[in-house]
Order: sequence, then C-alpha cells, then structure tokens
Amino acid sequence: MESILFYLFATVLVVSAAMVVTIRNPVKAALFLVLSFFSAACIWMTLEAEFLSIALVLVYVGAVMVLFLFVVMMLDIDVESMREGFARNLPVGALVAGVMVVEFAVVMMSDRFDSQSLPRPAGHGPDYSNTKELGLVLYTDYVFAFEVAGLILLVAIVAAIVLTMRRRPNTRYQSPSEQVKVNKSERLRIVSMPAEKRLDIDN
Amino acid sequence: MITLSHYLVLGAILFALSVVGIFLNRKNLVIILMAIELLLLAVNMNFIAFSYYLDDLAGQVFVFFILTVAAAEAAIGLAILIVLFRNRRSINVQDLDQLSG
Amino acid sequence: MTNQDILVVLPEIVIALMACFILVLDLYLPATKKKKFGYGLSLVTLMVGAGLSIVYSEPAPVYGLNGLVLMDSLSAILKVGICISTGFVLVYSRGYADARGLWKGEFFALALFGVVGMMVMTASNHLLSLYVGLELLALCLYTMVALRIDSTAASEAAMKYFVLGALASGILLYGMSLLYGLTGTLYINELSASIVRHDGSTLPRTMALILVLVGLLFKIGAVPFHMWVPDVYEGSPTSSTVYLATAPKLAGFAIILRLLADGLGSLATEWQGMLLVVSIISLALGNIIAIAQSNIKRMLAYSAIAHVGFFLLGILTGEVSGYASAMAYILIYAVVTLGAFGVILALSSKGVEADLIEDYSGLNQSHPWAAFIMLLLMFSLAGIPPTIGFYAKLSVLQAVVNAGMTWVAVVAVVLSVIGAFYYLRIVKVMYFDDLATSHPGLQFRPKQDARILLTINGLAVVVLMPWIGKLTTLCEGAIEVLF
Amino acid sequence: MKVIYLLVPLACLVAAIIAGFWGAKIGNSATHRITITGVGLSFVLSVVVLFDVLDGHSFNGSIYTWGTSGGVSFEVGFLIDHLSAVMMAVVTFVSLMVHIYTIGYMRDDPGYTRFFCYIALFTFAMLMLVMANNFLQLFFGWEAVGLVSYLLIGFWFKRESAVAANLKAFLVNRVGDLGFILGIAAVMYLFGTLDYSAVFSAASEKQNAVVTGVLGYEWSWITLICLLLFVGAMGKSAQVPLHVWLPDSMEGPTPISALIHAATMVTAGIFLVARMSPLFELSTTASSVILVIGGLTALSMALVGLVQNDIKRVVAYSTLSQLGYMTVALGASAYSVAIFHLATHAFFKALLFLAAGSVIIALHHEQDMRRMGGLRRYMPITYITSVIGSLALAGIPPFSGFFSKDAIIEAVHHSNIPGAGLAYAAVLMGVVVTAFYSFRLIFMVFHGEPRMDKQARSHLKESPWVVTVPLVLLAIPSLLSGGFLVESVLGGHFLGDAVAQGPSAGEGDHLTAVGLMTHGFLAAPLWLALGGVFLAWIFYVRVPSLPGNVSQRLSLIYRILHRKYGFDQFYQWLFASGGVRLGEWLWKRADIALIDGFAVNGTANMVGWFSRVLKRLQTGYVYHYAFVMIIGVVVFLSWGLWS
Repeated sequence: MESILFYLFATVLVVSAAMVVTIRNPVKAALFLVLSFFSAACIWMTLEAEFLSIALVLVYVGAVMVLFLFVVMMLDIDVESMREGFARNLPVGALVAGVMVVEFAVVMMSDRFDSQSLPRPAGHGPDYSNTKELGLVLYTDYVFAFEVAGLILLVAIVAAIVLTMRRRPNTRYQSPSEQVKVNKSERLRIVSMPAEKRLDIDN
Repeated sequence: MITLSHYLVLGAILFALSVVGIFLNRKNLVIILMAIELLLLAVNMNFIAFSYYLDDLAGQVFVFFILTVAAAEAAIGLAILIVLFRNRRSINVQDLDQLSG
Repeated sequence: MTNQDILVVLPEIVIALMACFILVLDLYLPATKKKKFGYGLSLVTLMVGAGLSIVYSEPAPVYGLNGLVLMDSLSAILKVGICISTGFVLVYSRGYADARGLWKGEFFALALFGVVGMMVMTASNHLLSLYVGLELLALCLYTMVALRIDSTAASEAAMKYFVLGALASGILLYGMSLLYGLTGTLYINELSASIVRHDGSTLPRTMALILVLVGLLFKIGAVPFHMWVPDVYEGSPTSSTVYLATAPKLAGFAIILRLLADGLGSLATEWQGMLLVVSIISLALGNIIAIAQSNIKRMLAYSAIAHVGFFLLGILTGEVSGYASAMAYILIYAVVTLGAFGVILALSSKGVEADLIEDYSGLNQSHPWAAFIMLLLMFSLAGIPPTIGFYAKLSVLQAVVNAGMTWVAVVAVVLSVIGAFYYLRIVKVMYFDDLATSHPGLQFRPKQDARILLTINGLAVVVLMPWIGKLTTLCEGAIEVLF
Repeated sequence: MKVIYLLVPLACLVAAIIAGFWGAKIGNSATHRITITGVGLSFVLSVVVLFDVLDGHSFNGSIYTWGTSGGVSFEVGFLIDHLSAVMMAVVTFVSLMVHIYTIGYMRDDPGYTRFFCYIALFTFAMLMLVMANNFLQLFFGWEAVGLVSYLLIGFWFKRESAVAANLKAFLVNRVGDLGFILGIAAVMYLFGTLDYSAVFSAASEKQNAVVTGVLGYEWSWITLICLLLFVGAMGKSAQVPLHVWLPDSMEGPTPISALIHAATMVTAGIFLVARMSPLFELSTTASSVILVIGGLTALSMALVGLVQNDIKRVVAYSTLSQLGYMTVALGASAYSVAIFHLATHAFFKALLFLAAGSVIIALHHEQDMRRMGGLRRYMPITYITSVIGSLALAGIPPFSGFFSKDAIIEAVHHSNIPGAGLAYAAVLMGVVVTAFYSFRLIFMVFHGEPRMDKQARSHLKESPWVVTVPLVLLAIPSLLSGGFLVESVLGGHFLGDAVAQGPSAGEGDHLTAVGLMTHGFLAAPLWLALGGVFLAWIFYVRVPSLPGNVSQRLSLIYRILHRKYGFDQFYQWLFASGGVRLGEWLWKRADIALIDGFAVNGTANMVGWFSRVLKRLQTGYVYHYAFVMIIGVVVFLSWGLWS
C-alpha cells in the first residue's frame, strides 16, 4: 500500500514538476506547481508530517500560488513568444540534469541511507499529534529562530510595500471624514460687491 | 518496501528539474521564481524524509522555517518582478542584459 | 529562558526593536523630521549595538537559547565590526541617498534588519539560526538593491541577485539537509565529531560538504559563484553597494569559519583542495577581468572577487594562524572598501553618479584632498606598503608559507601584482590625466560628518600601521578559543 | 653617538617636512636655507660618523620597535660600519652640492619649494636605506627612494614625456621590486628573522638548504635568495634588461639626474649586493650571473652612448655603463672595489651632470650637442671641471676613475668563476668606448666651431656662483679621491669587515697609488683609454666629417645602437599592449565565449553556434550565471565523488 501510494504521488510530482519548467503558459505552470505541491503534501502525509503537509497546501497552494497567479495575470505577458529557443537548449539542459541526477542517485543509494543503516521506523500510534509536538518545540527550543523568522516576514512586508507602492502626486482621494465634518462657513462664502454702475451709453 | 533512498532520489530528481528550469528558461522570469519554489520543495522533501527515518523532530522544524522563508522570498521576488516590469514593460529573461561585461 | 539567554542576543534584540521603532516613527513624524530622526536613531542604535556586543562579550563560547546561538570573542569582534561599518555606510550614504529619494525610514530599517541578520550569522551555533540569519540579511540586501525603483539597472541587478541568491540558498539547504541526515543533529559544534563517526560510504558526506561549501562561496562571491557580484555592484544605488560590499563580508567570514573550520573541521583535507582551486581562480579571474573595466563600481566588484580569493587562502591553511590572518584581512578589507565607496559617494551629486573611471581624470586638480584619500585607499587595496592593505596580504602570505604551500603564495603574489595595475590606473587617472571637460565634472561636497569620517577612514590605512600587530593578536585570541 | 645617528636622517626629514608643508608660506629663500641647513647638518654629522667609524667604532642596534607579528619584530635600527659610513658621507655630500646648485638651476621654476622638499625627502630615504640594519627598513628606504624618484622624474608633470618616463621608471622598478620582496620573503622563510646580523651569522649553516621548485629541480636557498635580491638590485641599478627606465628618467630636472640617477639612488643596488656580501659569497651561481649581467651592461650601454646626441643622455648611458662596471666588481667578489668605484663615480658623475646642466642653462635649455660647440671660451670653469670629470670617467691617471676602474679590471682578471672571461673582455672593450664617448662629448660641446644660433651665442656667459661652486667642490674629489683611497681599498681595510672579503681582493706588489700608476702604464687599460681619447679627437676635432661617413658605412650597427637594441619596443609590445590584450582576451573569450558559447550550447552544435555567439558578445543573462554556478557544482561533485 505504501509503495503504491509513494509511486503514485512521486510520479505525479515528477511529471508536474517537469511540466512547470517546460510548459509554455505561465498560468498553466502555476497550476502544475499547485499539483506538484499537492502531491508532495500527500507524500509528506505518509511520512507522518501531517502539520507540514497541511501547511504546505494551505500556505502554498492557498496563498503563495495565488500571489503568483495574481502577478502573472496582472503583468500583461505575451505568452506566444515565451518559449522560443527552449528546444534548442533542451539537450544541454537534459545532459546537465542527467549528470546531476546520476551523481545524486549514486550518493542517495549508498549504504548510508539503505534499509540496514536507517530502517523504516514503526510509526507512532493513533493518539500521536504531530502538530502538538511541533508546537511544543517551536515556541520553546526554537523560539529564537521563530523570532528571526518573524523579522523575515516583516522585512518581506516592508520590502513588498516599499518596492511596489508608488505615490502618485496627482491622484485625487475622497476623504469621507472631512466631508462629514464640513460646516456652512466652509461651503458658503458671502461676498459683498459694489453695486454695478449704470453704463453711460452716450459716451 | 520504500526505503529512505527512494525519498532522497525523489528529492534529487526534483532538485535537478528545478535547477534545469532556472538556467534553461530564457523567456519568463515567473517560471524561474516557480523553479525556485520547486528547489525548496526538494530540500523540504529531504528534511522530512530524514526527520521520519531518524525519528527526530528537528528536521520538520527546519522545514517549517524553510516554508516561512520561502513565502517571504516569494513575496520579495514578485515585488522585484513588478518593479522590473514597470521599468522595462517586460519580464523576458533575455531582456535582462543591461548589466554585463 | 534565563538572563543569560537574553544577554547572548541582547544586541540583536535591541537593534531589531529599534528598527521596528524607526519604522513606526516614520509613519507619524512630519516629513522634515523623519530623515533627521531616523538617521540619528539608527546611528545611536548601531553604537549601542556595538557597545552591548563589547560589554557582554565572553572570551570562551557561552551558549544561549537552547544552544541556537553562542557568544564568544569571535562573534563579539565581528558584531562590533558589522555595527561600525554599517554606521559608516549610513554616514557616507546620506548625501547620495537623499538626492535620489532613497533616504527614508525603510532604508534605515532594512539596514538595521540586515545588521540583525548578520549578527545572527556570526553568533549561530545551529544550522537553523544560521539559515534564518542568512535569509534575513539576503532579503534586506535584495530589497536595498532594488530600492531605487525608477532605475532599470537597479531592478535588473536585484532580480539577478535574487534568482542566483535563491538558487545558492537552495544548494546550501540541500547540503544542510544531507548533513542533518548523516549526523542527526543541526548543532554546528556537534557536526564535526559525528560526521566521521559512522562507517560506510563517504560519498554522502563529501556531497554534503560540497553543497554547503558552494552556498557559502556564493555568499562571499568566489569564482565560479561570483557571477552576481559585478552586476549587483554596478546596478544597485551606490548607497546600497557600499552596504553589501562591506559588512556582509564579515558575516560571510563568520559562517565560513563556523561551518567549515569548526563544524566540518574533521573534513578539512577535503575542503582545502576545493578552496585552493576556488581561491586561485578567484584571484586570477577577478584581477584580470578588473583590468578591462571602465566602471569603477564594477572594477571594485572584480577587485572584491580577487580579495575574496586572497582571504580564502588564509582559510584553506586550516590552521589558527591562517584563520586569524584571514580575519584580519577581511576586517582590513572592509575598512578600505568603505573608504573607497565613501569617496565615490561623496563625489556623486544629484544626477552625477561618479561611477565611470574617466570621470576621475584630473581629480587631483579639482579636488586634491579627495584624490589623495582615494590614492591612499587604492594603494591599500593594491597592497602597497606602508598601508594596512600590505600588512593584510603579508600576514595571509605568511600563514600560507608556514603551512608549506610556498608555490601558492608565489602565485598569489604574482596575481596581486597584476591586480595592482588597475588600482594604480585610478591613481594615474586622478593625478596625471587632464581634467575632463566633456561633462559637468565631479563635485566633492560631502556632508560635514561624512567629510570627517572619510578623512579618518583614508588616513587610517596608513596611520593605523604601527598598531596593526594588535589586530592580529586580537584575531588570534578570538580564534584560538574555538579550537 | 646614537643621537647623532638619529639626527643624520632626521635633519633631512624635518627639512623636507618644513619645505613640503610650509614652503609656500615661508618663501623660496627661506625654504632653501632650511633644507640646505638640514642636509648640511646631515653631511657634517656623517663626516663625524665616518671618522668615528674609522677610529674603529661601529654600531648595530634597534632604535624603535614598530610592531611585532608572529614572533617577528619589525624595527627601525641602524647598522653603522665602514660601508654605511662611506655611503652616508657620499650621499650627503652629493646631496648638499645638488641643493646648492639647485638654487641657481631652478630659480624661476614655480615648483621651487616642492623641489626642495622632494630632494630633502630623497636624502632622508636614501639614508634610511643605507643605515638600515634589517630588511624591512631596507625595503622601506628602497621603496621610498623609488617613490621620490618617480615624483621627481615627473616633476614637470605637464610634459607628456615626463609623465611617460616616470610611469616607465615606476613600472620597471616594480618588476625589480617584485624580485626584491620575494627575496626578502625567502629570507624571512629561511631564517625566520629580518635582522642582518642574525641572517649573516646563520647563513653558512643554511648553505646547503635546498628548495624543490618547479619540475622537481632543486635550488639552493641561498642562490635563490641572492638571485631574487639581485633582481631587485637590477631594477634600481638599471642593469640589462631592466635598464630601460634610466635614460628616460633624464626628463627630470638636471639636479635630479645628478643626485638620483647618477650618484645615489642607482647605486642602491650596488650597495645592496655589497651589504649582502656574506650571502652572495656563498653562491657562485649568483656571482656568475652578476658578472655576466654587469659585463653586458658595461659594454652594451657604453656602445649606445656613442650615438646619442642629447648631452644628458650621453651622461646617462655612461652611468649605465659605469654601473655595469660596479656590478662586475661585485660579481668578482671585490665588494670594496665596487663601493670604491661607486664613491669615485658619484663624484665625477655628479660633476658631469651638473656641468651638463650648467651648459644647458647657458644655452637656455638646449640639450642637443649638435647645436653646441666652442663653449670653452665662454664657460671656462664649466669647461675645466668637465674635462676633469671626463678624464676621471675615462680612467686616466691620476684622476680618481683610473684607480677604481683599474682595480675592477684587475679583480675580474683574477676571478675564475664561470663568466669571468666574458666579463673581462667586456670591461676591457668598455674602456675604449668610455674614453671615446666622454671625449666625444667634450669635443662636441666645448671645442670646434659654435653651432648654436646667433641669439643664443650673444647671451652666452659662465653660470652664476651657486652653479660653479658645486662644480669646483665636486671636481676636487673627482681628482683626488682615487689616489687618496686606493691604498686602503687594495689593502683590504677600506670597508673593514663590513663586507665579505673575496678571494681576489688585494694584489701584493703595487699597493701604493704611485706604484699603481706606474703599473698602469704597463697595462692594457690605460693605453686603451688613451686610444679612445685619441680616436675621439680624430673623429670630432681633426676630421669632423668622419662620424657621418662611419655611421653611413655601418648603418646597420648604427641603427641598432640608435634604437638601443630595441628593448623599449620589445617591452612595449610584450607587456604594455600584451597585458591589455590578455585581459580583454580572457574577458571576451573566457567569460563570454567559452562559458556561454561552448558550455551551454554543447559540443554537438557548437560550431554552428560559435559564430552567432561571437556576434553577440555581450552577456549578462541570468541563466548563464546560473549555469556557471551549476557547472561549478557539478564539477566539484564529480571531483569529490570520484577521488
């Protein structure tokens, strides 16, 4: 059962990841990225990382990917010319990727990671809460990293605002509070003017 | 029987795919940003697999932070992308050639 | 959590809080006061940070916050260096940034958050704190590079920096994940012993080592992971260039020392060979390509690559004296580079970037003092006695020779001599070329505080010479306690 | 005495500082008074030191510790013995003369006070160099004289040729300095100290230390050190092939040519080898190299001197040639003879330069000898002193040059290390050539028909006293110092035990000045010299049409000499443009074409791609950057995993 699930999700993951980097349309790429994240989350579920797999779906699929899609749609991109030259460079890319995969695979399948030195653990019982365990260490042992991560998010907010917000000096804003507070003297001005003199037509 | 190596090889394949995506993509910066997300996913896959097989929670904590940082990174990356687009009216990777030499 | 836990990271806490405070203050103060308050508060914060780092420093490592961070003299010295050099950056950048609309609360906040990131890096004893520190710094740097949002070059530089930086982070993380898998720990001071403990294939640990090494080399800009350096130096506003060219190098030294020398010290023979290759090609490529540059910021970028190559020579000896010489080298490099960019900033005015070498022709005739300070700094970068730059090179070479790598020292000297050419070209342009007439010409009108600091900075490269031995003693003392 | 030692350089330094910072404020005459007082004080004290040393006192100790690093201390210290005392006296004397002379020569120059600052600073640096008791201070002095020389050659920095010349001097000297600093590094490595006495006393123990160099070839450490130090000496003392800067340095004001490029700085290399004689004595290989280089310089540069028409360049080439003689003496282990020639040469060469300067002023900065002639009627003092200088240079007894040059030739004659035969032949031939060109100068400038235009001739008059007094004062030692010193030199107590005694120093029979002269009449050199003078007389007085005919007949040789063997063109081609081309080549090919064109696009369709890539050399593409990183990772991984 485990094997079937693993191979199923792994296949979906690899194929959709490949689609992300090769497909022409960025919207579709983003959707394939969602699919790959989703299958990764499923694999994590089998590794008893329930909290993280849910967080991946919620945070990534729910927020980050939406952000991506938003940007993709906002920037008016010419999709048709997006992919030219890709096939020409594909052989080199495939070669480098192949070499890397072979090298990595040799390492990953070495005896340090086989079932003898690190056998698959039995797994925890049904009353084990991954979220609770994670929460316990996160706010105690790793509180420092947690705080720094908070700073990182703050910097991201500051950065996103400072980079993308443009003040347009001639934009006109409506200010309801000002409108409500206005009184008569500000709306109405009585001007006294001298009476008009009669024109002397003869001259 | 699924061993640790299976997960690690899966991570390695993802890693290679995303790296190739970064340097093979010559047209669309958004795809590069997505490839970066994939790269971090590969790393996370490693950490979670190790965490499970070592029966140690530290790996998952690390992944938690990587996810946080990756979200922040994505926000900044997209912000820079927008600034770039406003200046150039293009997010074509090949147009990024003003600085060279 | 105990008092000690707080004391270990007290400077970081103070600076982070002050950065938030400045951000908030920025919202409520009138526009005229914003700049003044933000500037003053940032300087005070940095001084307080440096002061706290000294006051609560301990010579031997003191661990805090569940061992995620530590405090020792190495981190104390580097934290002080980071705070002071960032202070210099702010003083030098004021006129430049003000003229370009960059002088605002976010600039201070980002600079200070970056300082926090660097401090966390120098103090980290855990892969996680190292990573978050690194990313905090990196995000601040990406933003500061892009800060000039109307500049095409700046946004292009930021994009390149971001993509490559993220790639490097990914590689570094992958290496960290392997380290974690091999040792079961994320504590740096436990890595060294446990990574060699297990039997079986040594391939995984070699791969972990290489990937981590690549990530670190990217951060300091060593060949072949240097490609971002010239573009980012050139494209970003000079006020950001000076920031990312100085203090992060110190933090980069700290993580290299902590992770390679301390954490992976048991694999020294493996990383020494790679560092050797990297440092020699960095020296060669940096020095040679710099010759063909016409933009002084870009030239300084290639020079930075070459200097990184030189400083790695000290690291790769794998001995305390070598690490100490590398530390002295990087501190001296930071001082000199600050000055060089300080001159560039002081010569830039509204609409004038002062970044082409030809702009400097005949500078001695129009602004002799600026030209003289630049001359001292260029001599120091080139390593010409009696400047501290000479001493820095000498001590690294000494360490290399003592480690029995005489031919490496010879190669380094030859490449540095090639490198001296482009620094002297600046001097030649300033002193012997005719005053350029085709453009408006450079104006040397720094603010008063920048002028004073610049003078101190320029003269320091010569005047500090008699006391420079103390620096080595200090560095040796800081590093000896680690081993 | 320690105070006096300290005062000697400091007097110059203080004078230089005052002249440099407040020169403009206190005015020209106050400036020259202050610097002359400072240098004069140095001179008087140097003489005091010299007599003190002759009384048998010497000093070796540190004055101030500058810094300590890794167990090695960097100190300011003095080593006062015969060698340094002689050098101090010579340096301060010539410098004093030049200071006085400058008052007249530079009178109307806007850079008057700056000039005095430089020459006083130079004197200080030179004193630091000769008085050093350790390599670091030596290096300091070495670089400082180089720097001041650079500033002075480019003194008239508005002249393009002056700027080119000072850049050239600087660059060529850097080549030498590279050898020098590597030599110092090697000393540091081998001995672990930079102190002279410690190094010398340990030298014989380390005689057999070897270093395995490139290709596994074993080098003796001592030989390596000696050769590296000698490369430094070659740069400063302008030995072939690093001589190219010296003739061009004549772009500086004439007093500078006299002070730096004739009498003092260029002898720093000679001094260095003499100072290091305990090391050089241990390496026959190094001595042989020195002999051959010296011999080549002595003859080849004298030959170039034959065809020069610029009066200062003739003197400059004669300086090169005479430096070659000194180097030959060093190679023959006759260190005290080399210093002896250095001293006599300093006097008569400074004299010749100042005389040339006197002529130049009189002719309103005309330097071409073809537009001079017949000046002896107008400038008797200059004429007589020039003749004295030339006689000394040509080596006619009883002028000083005779004794020192004869001693060198004798020393080479008795040397039997490899290369001695070649050097002997070169120096003998050099004697004829030297005599010829020095009298060619005398005859062309002071004899024959005046060839300058009418207006210039009407203004001709003897130079003022500030110019002529130094000439006379320098003429005296040019005449006398040789005979006065020769006995102590050949007796082996001229420099005491400051230098190593070579096997060929000292010659039993004719140890007195008179004896040497009588011996001289029986030996070849004197007759060769007289022959040279005679030949010059034939060429330039008797049959003035002869030079033109000869140069036409021997046009190939003439052209080679006129182009100075093509060294300049060769260096220009090799280094100046070659370096730039290498940088550009690497930039374009390695960074752009190789990575982009070759690696990314694969070998399969590389050829087709290459042309297209070459068209768009500009990269900056982020995917290439990423690709380079990944290739780096893959290469490292392959290396790590397969080794």
